[in-house]
Amino acid sequence: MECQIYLSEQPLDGNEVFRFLQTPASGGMVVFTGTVRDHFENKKVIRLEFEAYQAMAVKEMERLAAICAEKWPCHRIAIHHRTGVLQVGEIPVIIGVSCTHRREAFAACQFLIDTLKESIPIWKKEVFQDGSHWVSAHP
Amino acid sequence: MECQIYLSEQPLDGNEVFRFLQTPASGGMVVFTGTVRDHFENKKVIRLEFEAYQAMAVKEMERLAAICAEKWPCHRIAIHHRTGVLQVGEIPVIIGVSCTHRREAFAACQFLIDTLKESIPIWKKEVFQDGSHWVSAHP
Amino acid sequence: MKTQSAEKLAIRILAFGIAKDILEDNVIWMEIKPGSKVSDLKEVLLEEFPDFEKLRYVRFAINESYVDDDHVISQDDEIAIIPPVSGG
Amino acid sequence: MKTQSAEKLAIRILAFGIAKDILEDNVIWMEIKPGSKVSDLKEVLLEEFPDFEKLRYVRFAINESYVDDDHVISQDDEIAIIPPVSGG
Repeated sequence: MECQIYLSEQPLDGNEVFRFLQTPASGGMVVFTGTVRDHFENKKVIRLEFEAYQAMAVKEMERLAAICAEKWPCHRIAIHHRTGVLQVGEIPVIIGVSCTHRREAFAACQFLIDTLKESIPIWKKEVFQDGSHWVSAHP
Repeated sequence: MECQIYLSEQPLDGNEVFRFLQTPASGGMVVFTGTVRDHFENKKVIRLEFEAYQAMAVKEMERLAAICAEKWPCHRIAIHHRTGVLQVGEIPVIIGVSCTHRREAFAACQFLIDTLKESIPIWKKEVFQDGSHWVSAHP
Repeated sequence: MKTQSAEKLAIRILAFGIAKDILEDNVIWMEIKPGSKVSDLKEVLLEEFPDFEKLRYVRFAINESYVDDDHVISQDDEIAIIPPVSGG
Repeated sequence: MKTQSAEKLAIRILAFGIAKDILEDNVIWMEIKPGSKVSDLKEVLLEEFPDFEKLRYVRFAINESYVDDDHVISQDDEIAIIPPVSGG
């Protein structure tokens, strides 16, 4: 398994993820792309601000890819995450997996994004017209 | 829901799928890409030949997108399928879905590719060094 | 007095994939009795081309939609044999 | 005779997200007794900054890895408070 981990303020490139994932043995590739939505619980979102514990986040993303590859036979795993200020429609995260079969690729991709959201030290602040909040901080 | 259905001999374009899927309300996009694998049950694949009942296949793909949109709240659905002769590494199918939330997008995308493989009148012949067969024709 | 054959409908059947290989053509003509159902057509076809028995299934489409066995065939229908599909 | 404070370790703690807002800084210094565990640090922190009680959870990382409550803190450790994450 090869993995490609990015965490930076630069815009993410879905094409690069796609090119990285392709191998002659991979029959199925699944790519999840998150985008900044224009609303949250009926409130209009102005922008998002992402902050990361950079060194730890990269380490945890590498660990996450390794755990995923133990659960499913993945050929390639890409985890690209952006930090800084993002406008509506911009892309904070792209996760891609290639496997021999599609079922494994779907399961692995879903596991990666679910677990990323639970365990990677990255924080997102939603900014509304009348204030802001750190997402998921409170019960 | 808007859908984009392609069925042609032209190479598929993942970027076009991606651009089509993006809407400001869509927090999650899932794209499945199938590629021609280099082997099938330990036999080396030389190329694949796809044949379609063109008019019916397009109709059935439109119907499939509509059924999917009834099951999950999809913003956009793209189903792109290629016909003709494909070499190893080429892309016969790209399916993409955008939804407000990722879980719906994963479920819808998986439903689309699973059902496409069961019901759309497209046939694939695998060509090996020593012969060929129509995939899944026999029990 | 009408002949038996004058009472029959000549229908054109499209074939794809392995069905094309079994029929050795991508279109065949058959004669069926007026009022024949898809199940009747299937029976005649399996009799004449027993290789269809070996397939996982044989479905039929009429006018570009799947039909059930009890669908009654009309002269102007676009009929197609749909052997097991394998897109994607 | 040593003073009490001489026996303490001065540790530097990184803060991110809402933890940074609660502490009003992205790094704070604290003094802990040698042999203190993460649980001891957590207790002191919650006492001084009760707003942490309102969070879904507070975890700690040492040297860029998550640690359990019974992890013993060393002087040179890079310690970070990890409030509920929300990447993706």
